[in-house]
Amino acid sequence: MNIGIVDFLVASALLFAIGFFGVLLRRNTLVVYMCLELMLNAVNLALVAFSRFNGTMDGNIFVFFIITVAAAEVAVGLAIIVTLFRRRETVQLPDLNLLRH
Amino acid sequence: MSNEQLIVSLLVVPFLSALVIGIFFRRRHEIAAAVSIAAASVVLLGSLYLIFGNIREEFSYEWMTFGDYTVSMGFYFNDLAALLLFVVAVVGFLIHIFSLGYMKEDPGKARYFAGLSLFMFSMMGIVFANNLIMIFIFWELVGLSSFLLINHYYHKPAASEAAKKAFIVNRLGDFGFLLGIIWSYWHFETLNLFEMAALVEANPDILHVGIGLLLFCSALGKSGQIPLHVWLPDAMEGPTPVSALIHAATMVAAGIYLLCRIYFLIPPEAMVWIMWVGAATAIFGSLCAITQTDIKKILAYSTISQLGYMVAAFGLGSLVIDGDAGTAIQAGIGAAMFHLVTHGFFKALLFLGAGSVIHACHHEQDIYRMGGLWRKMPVTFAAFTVGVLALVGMPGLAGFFSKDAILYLAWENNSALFLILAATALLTAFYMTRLWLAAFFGEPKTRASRDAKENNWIMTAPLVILAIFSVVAGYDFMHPAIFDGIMQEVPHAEGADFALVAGVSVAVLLAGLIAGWLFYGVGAREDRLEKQFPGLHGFLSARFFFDDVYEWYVVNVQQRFSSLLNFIDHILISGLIVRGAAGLVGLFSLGARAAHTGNLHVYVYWIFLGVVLMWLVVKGVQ
Amino acid sequence: MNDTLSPFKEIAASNQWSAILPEISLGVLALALLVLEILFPRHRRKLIPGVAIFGQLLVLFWLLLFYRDGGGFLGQETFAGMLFHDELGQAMRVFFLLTSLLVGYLGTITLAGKPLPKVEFYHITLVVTAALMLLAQSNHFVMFFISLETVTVGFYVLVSYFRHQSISLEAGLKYLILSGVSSAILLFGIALLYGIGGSPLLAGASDDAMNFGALNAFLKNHPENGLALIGMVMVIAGVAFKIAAFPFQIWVPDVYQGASTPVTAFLAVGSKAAGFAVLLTLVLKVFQPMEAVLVPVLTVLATLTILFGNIAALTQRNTKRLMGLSGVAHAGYLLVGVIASLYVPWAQGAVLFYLFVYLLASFAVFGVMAHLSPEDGTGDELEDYLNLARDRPFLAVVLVIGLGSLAGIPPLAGFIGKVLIFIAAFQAGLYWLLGVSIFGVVLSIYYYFGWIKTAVFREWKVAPDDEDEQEAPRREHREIAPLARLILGGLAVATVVLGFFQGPLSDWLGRL
Amino acid sequence: MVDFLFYFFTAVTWGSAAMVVLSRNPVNAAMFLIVAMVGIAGLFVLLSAFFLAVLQVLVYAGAVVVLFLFVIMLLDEGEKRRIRAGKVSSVASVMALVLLLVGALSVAVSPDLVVPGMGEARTLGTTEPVGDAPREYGYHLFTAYMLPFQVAGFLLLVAMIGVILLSKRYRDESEVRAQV
Amino acid sequence: MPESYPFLLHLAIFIPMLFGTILLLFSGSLGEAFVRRIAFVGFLVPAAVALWLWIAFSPDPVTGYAFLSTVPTGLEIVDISLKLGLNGISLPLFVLAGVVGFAAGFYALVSGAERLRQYLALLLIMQGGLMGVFASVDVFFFYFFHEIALIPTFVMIGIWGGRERHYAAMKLTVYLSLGALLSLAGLIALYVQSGASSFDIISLKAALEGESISEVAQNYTFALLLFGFGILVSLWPFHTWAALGYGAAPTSAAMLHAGVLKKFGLYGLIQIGAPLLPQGAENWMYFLALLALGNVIIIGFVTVAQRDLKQMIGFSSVMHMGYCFLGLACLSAVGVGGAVILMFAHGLTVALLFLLGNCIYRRTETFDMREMGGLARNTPVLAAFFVTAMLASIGLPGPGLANFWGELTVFIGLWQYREWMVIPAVFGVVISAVYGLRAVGNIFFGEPTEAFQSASKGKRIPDIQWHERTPALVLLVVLILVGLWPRSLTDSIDESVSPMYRIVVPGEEASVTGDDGEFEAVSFERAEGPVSCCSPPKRGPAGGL
Repeated sequence: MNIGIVDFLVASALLFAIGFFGVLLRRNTLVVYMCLELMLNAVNLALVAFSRFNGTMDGNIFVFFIITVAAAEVAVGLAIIVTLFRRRETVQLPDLNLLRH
Repeated sequence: MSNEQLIVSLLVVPFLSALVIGIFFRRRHEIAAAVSIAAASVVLLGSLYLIFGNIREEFSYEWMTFGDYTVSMGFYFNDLAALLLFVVAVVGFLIHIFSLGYMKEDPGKARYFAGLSLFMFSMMGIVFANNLIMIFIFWELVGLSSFLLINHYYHKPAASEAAKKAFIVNRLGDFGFLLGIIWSYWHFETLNLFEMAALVEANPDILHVGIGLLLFCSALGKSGQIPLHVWLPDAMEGPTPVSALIHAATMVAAGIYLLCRIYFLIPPEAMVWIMWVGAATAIFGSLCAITQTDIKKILAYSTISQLGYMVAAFGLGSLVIDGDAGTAIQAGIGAAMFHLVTHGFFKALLFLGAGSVIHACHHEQDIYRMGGLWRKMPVTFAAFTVGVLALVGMPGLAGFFSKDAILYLAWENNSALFLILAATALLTAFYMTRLWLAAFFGEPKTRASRDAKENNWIMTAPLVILAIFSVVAGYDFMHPAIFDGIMQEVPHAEGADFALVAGVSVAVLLAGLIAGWLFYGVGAREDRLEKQFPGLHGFLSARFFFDDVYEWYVVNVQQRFSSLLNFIDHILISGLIVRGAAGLVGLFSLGARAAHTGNLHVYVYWIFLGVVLMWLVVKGVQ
Repeated sequence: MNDTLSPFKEIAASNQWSAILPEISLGVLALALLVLEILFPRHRRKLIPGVAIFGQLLVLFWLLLFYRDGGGFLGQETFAGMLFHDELGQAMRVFFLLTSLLVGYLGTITLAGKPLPKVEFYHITLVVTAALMLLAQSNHFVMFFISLETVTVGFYVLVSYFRHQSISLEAGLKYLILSGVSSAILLFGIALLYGIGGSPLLAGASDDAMNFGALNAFLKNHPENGLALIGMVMVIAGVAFKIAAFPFQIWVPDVYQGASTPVTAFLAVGSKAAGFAVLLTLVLKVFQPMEAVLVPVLTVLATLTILFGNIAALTQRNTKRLMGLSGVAHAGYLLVGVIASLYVPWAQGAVLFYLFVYLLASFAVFGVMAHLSPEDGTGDELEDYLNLARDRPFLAVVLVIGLGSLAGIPPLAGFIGKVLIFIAAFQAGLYWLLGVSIFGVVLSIYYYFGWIKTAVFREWKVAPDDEDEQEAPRREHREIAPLARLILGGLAVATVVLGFFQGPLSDWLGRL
Repeated sequence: MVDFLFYFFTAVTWGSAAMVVLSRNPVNAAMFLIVAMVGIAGLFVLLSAFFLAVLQVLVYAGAVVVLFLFVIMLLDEGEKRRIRAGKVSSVASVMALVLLLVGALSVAVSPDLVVPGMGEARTLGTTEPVGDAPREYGYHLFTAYMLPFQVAGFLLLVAMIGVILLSKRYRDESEVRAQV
Repeated sequence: MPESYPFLLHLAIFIPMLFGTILLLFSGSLGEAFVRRIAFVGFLVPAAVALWLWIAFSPDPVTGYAFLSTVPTGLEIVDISLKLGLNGISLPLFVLAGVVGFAAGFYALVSGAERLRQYLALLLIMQGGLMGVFASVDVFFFYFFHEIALIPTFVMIGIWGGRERHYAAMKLTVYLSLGALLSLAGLIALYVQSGASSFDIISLKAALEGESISEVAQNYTFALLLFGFGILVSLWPFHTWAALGYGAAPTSAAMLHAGVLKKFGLYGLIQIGAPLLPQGAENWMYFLALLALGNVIIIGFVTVAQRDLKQMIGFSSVMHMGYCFLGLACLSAVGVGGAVILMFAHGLTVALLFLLGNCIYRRTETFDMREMGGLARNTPVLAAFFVTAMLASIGLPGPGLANFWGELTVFIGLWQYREWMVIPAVFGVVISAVYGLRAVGNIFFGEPTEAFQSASKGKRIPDIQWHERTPALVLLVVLILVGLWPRSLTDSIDESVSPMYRIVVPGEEASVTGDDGEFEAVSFERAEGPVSCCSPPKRGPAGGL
């Protein structure tokens, strides 16, 4: 029972870092998007932890909202990706270079 | 009409005349001439009334004020002014009349007369002005009228060039003049001649050599002293009456007048410089005159030489060791002004005579293409002869008296100068003989000179009148008490001195005449000097390379310098710096554009690094 | 049970719905559109955009005439501190309504004749607008986040709305991922702030740490707290993404270019203004105690934003990207105003004024663009503006006025906006930023006038020695609808009039 | 026990998160994502946020990731077209990761940043969990968070309409296609 | 009706703007004759108002301004309001703007430019802005109107311009915007630091009389104003936009810009910069004077090298701005007064030169002076006009007396400031004579060149025509009027300048009184009545010679 806020914060921060790393590294749009979800989850973790240790509910409620929003975003995002795939036959980010300079 | 009003109207009438002609009578040549001559007559009559009515005035109107600095339109009419006014009014009137004949056929007659009126206006301004700024204004205005009149035959490139040269060289002189005026203003707190004189009188130490020399620059330019004389011979491109009026009798003499008017501002040290410049100009002018073949150019160089005489005379005033300085300067002024008056008459006469000849010979100006004219144009010949004799200083004629006064002054003060002036006198006699013999004697060498015939009375009458003046102007009765302010100062040699000076004078005169007669002979067809002493002739006809130096300066220095600056302006400032800076920013811009690679990952890096950057700033601040 | 509930009842009592009547009416209107689409027979559906626009107009007039005092809630918190109503919020409500009206209008032009659903466009626009209004008034991070995300999700859809075009979808995807990253960063920042601000171990900590007021009170006690600093940086970074401040501006050109003109305009004006409204609130009401680090951070951002935006725009040939990059530069000037508002109270008013004139000018330009490039993805290059003044003088005049105002040329309103910002900056002692801004404005003159030059110059007279200039063929003449003339003309006139006479807007300046 | 569970869930989460990033096959990545989500749910449980833990599993693992899987299957890009990160890009992202880790750890570990005593004084053992009955959420959502809740409803509506808009095929789609 | 004078000021500003806007908006539906008529009225009103106010000018002794009026515009929060009025410094420039505007407008009316309506509309807007610049007492509006006037220039150059017009327009605009913005920063600095929190010059002055700005701040602020305004006035080396821009600009625009708008910067420095920041001005003036000498000498020589008539006029205008700067550098009533007169005179002259230059171009179809020659034979009156204008420009105290007054006064002031500077400054007069006369000679005198003869194809080249003559005469008449009677302007200038700038009594600087004071005791007693003749100084104060 000695786990404190710092430990959760480390867990969350590292998760955030891994997620960001994934966004930077991966070329597949879908995987990149998954990594984004990882980052959001890291935030959720931090919020829940803070909520617990601060003794207020707001963090938890916020997480509730974030999950809602994330779900909505994923839906829209995947719709865009699917539509784009229908047109371009690819989901690889480097292929998406019509817009530049 | 009060005297003040009269003086102002003498100034305004010619101006109105010029204006009216310019606006209304550009194509009505006869009316234009009439208007201009009417103005000249008004000036003549008014002037005579002023001069002989013994009216002397000083008054001024405020023109412009800034703080303590005021410019006024001031008039100051004294004996000195009266003397010059006399010359200007009389010669001016006569030349107006002469022009009527000379310019009869000219298509630009109206323009010509407008120019004459403008000139009369400007000259009146110089005569009357009571402060240096007003003098300067009219100084530039005579320059302008001179420019316009020289440029009368504007379609001739030479005339156009000459006018330009005259104006610019005069501006060079005025550059010094203006500096002198500005300096004087801060030095004396005023530019009013009257007040400055009082200041100098109260405290003679306040004089400054620099101011004196800068003010002398005015005369340097207008009176064609070395090294700014180059414009005067070229100015002969203008109509001959103009040469007579402006470039012989009045405007060029105005430099002398100005010196005399501001003599109290010029300290003795400056006088010495002035004297030597004058002497150098005198001998230089006469040397150059020897090789010229253009009748007007000979006269022009002669004018330069005579102006040098006057300037030297003015400068000589400084050298009287014994006796107080004031008187000495007065003597110089007296001598210079005296010569100015006599020279004004006989040089105007000579030019008009030359004009008469040129007119008769259908604008032939080369003396070796004339000849035998004495028979065909007796009146002109007679008058011209009087002029020549007056110029060379034949005893009994006007030139003799005035030249003697100067020679005497030189004799008294500086023997070296005396020698130079005497030599000048000899050369004068020499080249005038050459001109006289070549133009009027021998056989006519061209068809034009063969067909020449005497001009009508409109042109000969002024000649005769001027000839009379050239004879009598040296005598005392011509100078009643009203001119005493000047004429009393003219040095008169007495006794042994008189004998000596007069003797030398006559001797050099005779020597010159005889040498000329013998050397050139009667009715020469070509220049003997050129044939026998080509080296000497070449040297003299190069006119001491002054023109070449100027030419070289303009082409090789000024033009190249401005081209260089233009290049720098375009390439360095406009090109390298301004366009370069724009180009540099453009490069950055291309770089910034290239940063938008279209690759999403790169964009995520941007965001990531953005946060890092912000955090670094936070850390940096803490 | 009653005891447990009584505080909740109290809180629930603060849910004053009448305080957000404008937002509610927009939301209802949005829903009504969907209902109407079902109810209306096919041939009547064309009327729906009209209904949307007309409804918004009604709301706007009602807002201006009867709701000027915010329903009496000005200066109050409602919804348990979720919202705070002030003059800024009131002004932003009007601002967003105007934006949405104009976007809706541009939408009618762009959507005309395209086989795309129309009602949904208005529906989303309306919801986004309502969310923008709430965003500008939010006083709590949860409210802030939710309205922000509503806006963002709405924009995902709007940007990729023209799904028959690859670039539209590509833009949508890019916006989606980058916005997601920035949202995650923002959220993490909020989490940290919540964690530290609500920590019971620290003095001044609050039960309601996500409330702006409470957080501010906490930060006053701990302005140097490291965790709070990180949180602040991450939150500001998230907002900087919305306002497109350097280096978070990188998405702007691509997304602007890919999106269709009305959406681009919405992004450029609405989203950016919302970001600034939020930034003002955050800077002044939340992070103000951290001034010592906040100002340098914002100064660096503003400097780089101005420089980068202007420099990158210099050689840009695509008008949408140009507008995007120049919008970046404008964000920089606005940032200067935001920083100044820390020291000079009325600088908020200056920022607001600037936003309004930016709205007018931007929509003037985007309006012209919408008329010129109904086929999206084409007609957006500078070359497409050649001879505009000859062929369509009306559009050219509007364009010139809009661009001139953006460039800050008197007598157009943009100039007044810039001057007010500059004066505020000087009063605040931001000399460096002032210098950078001036440099930026000079650069901006180049590309704005370059555009004007392209549209206006190449015509009429052909110098005989310039043989390369030949008269281009006239573009086909397309009638501009009277309504379009009215709206574009109105924008131009307003831009000019506001340059001379700022009375109506300076009202707000005084009140802020 | 709790400590062990914490370490376990953390390890699971990190590990599967790392596999999400590193696994080549998107399907594998999605599967690992589910594991990561469940790990996080476990951590939620440790934090006594049972409702959220359930939500996490239901929404994320149950809905979101499944959606991902659907899409991956739908697109079936498979091995056809797979661009791997280039050398430069890999190095850069690894460097970024290092930076991120340093940052993350410095956030969490540095005594400067964390209030002294925070770690020791308040642990799972010493603090009371806040109320986590679903009813608590209800109270909050319908009182203080009423407005965000409503807005979230609109958000979902917009998202729904957006998805329909983007995915629906129109009759004249082919015509539109031809235009580009 | 003195009460209505402020109204006249508004009329002078807004009538042209209004008419211009009308022409711009309804250009399609207005008849040509009506357009001309309305434009004529638009140009006439400011000129008439300017002349009327010139006559009626009598400033309030406290503020130094006449015809003051204030209209609020809604920016009370920073205390900006449309405050109009004229003082002795702005009056000449207001008159200048009216006169040159009328001439330029008249010429444009009959110039036969394509798209005449738009051209006139832009000119009218520019004209309104110009009137506003010099009538503004509020610093903000002073700047505001300047920009209003500047932008039409850009468009006019771009559309109706000559060679290189696109580049010239862009360069001019970017460069001038840079200058304008720098000066705007300076004005804002002045506003903030003065403590008056007002843009009203009168309040600024009042505030600074009580407590002036610290010297360091003055230095920075003045530097901003100096370089900002300096760019606008083509101070060397920030001049490169000028000749290029004027070379490309259509005639009327060049007339208005070079003649009037360019004076904005100098006016700003004279009216606002130097009086309100005396210390800063003092510290910067030496540097300014050196740059101004660069204008005079370097640009003087560059002008000599020009072959293109329009470029030459443009460069000569740059050069003459150097004199105005030199006058300002003195910071004395004399120097500044001279600068104001010179601005006035130069404005008229350069407008005249551009006008006549275009008349020449229409006859020769070239601006290259090497290809011209002998034009005077066909066009004597044009030649007379051009010679007059050129001579006025080079400071001849002849027909264009007004320029001379300015230059002379500047020189007088300059001597007191730095004696050595007078030498190069006066030398500039010689340089200007060189290029001026060379141009006159090349164009009008000598034989017609072959190129020219072939260009005219034996046609008779018409002399200056009424529509060219009228504007030229308008300009010339005012120029000569002021030249002959400078007090018509200098009295009011003096009235404004003297309280703002120090008045140097000559004796203070001259070495005369340095040694002993007794010299001052000398009093000049003028003899009453006719001065006795012929006496050297010792015989009486009349000084015989």
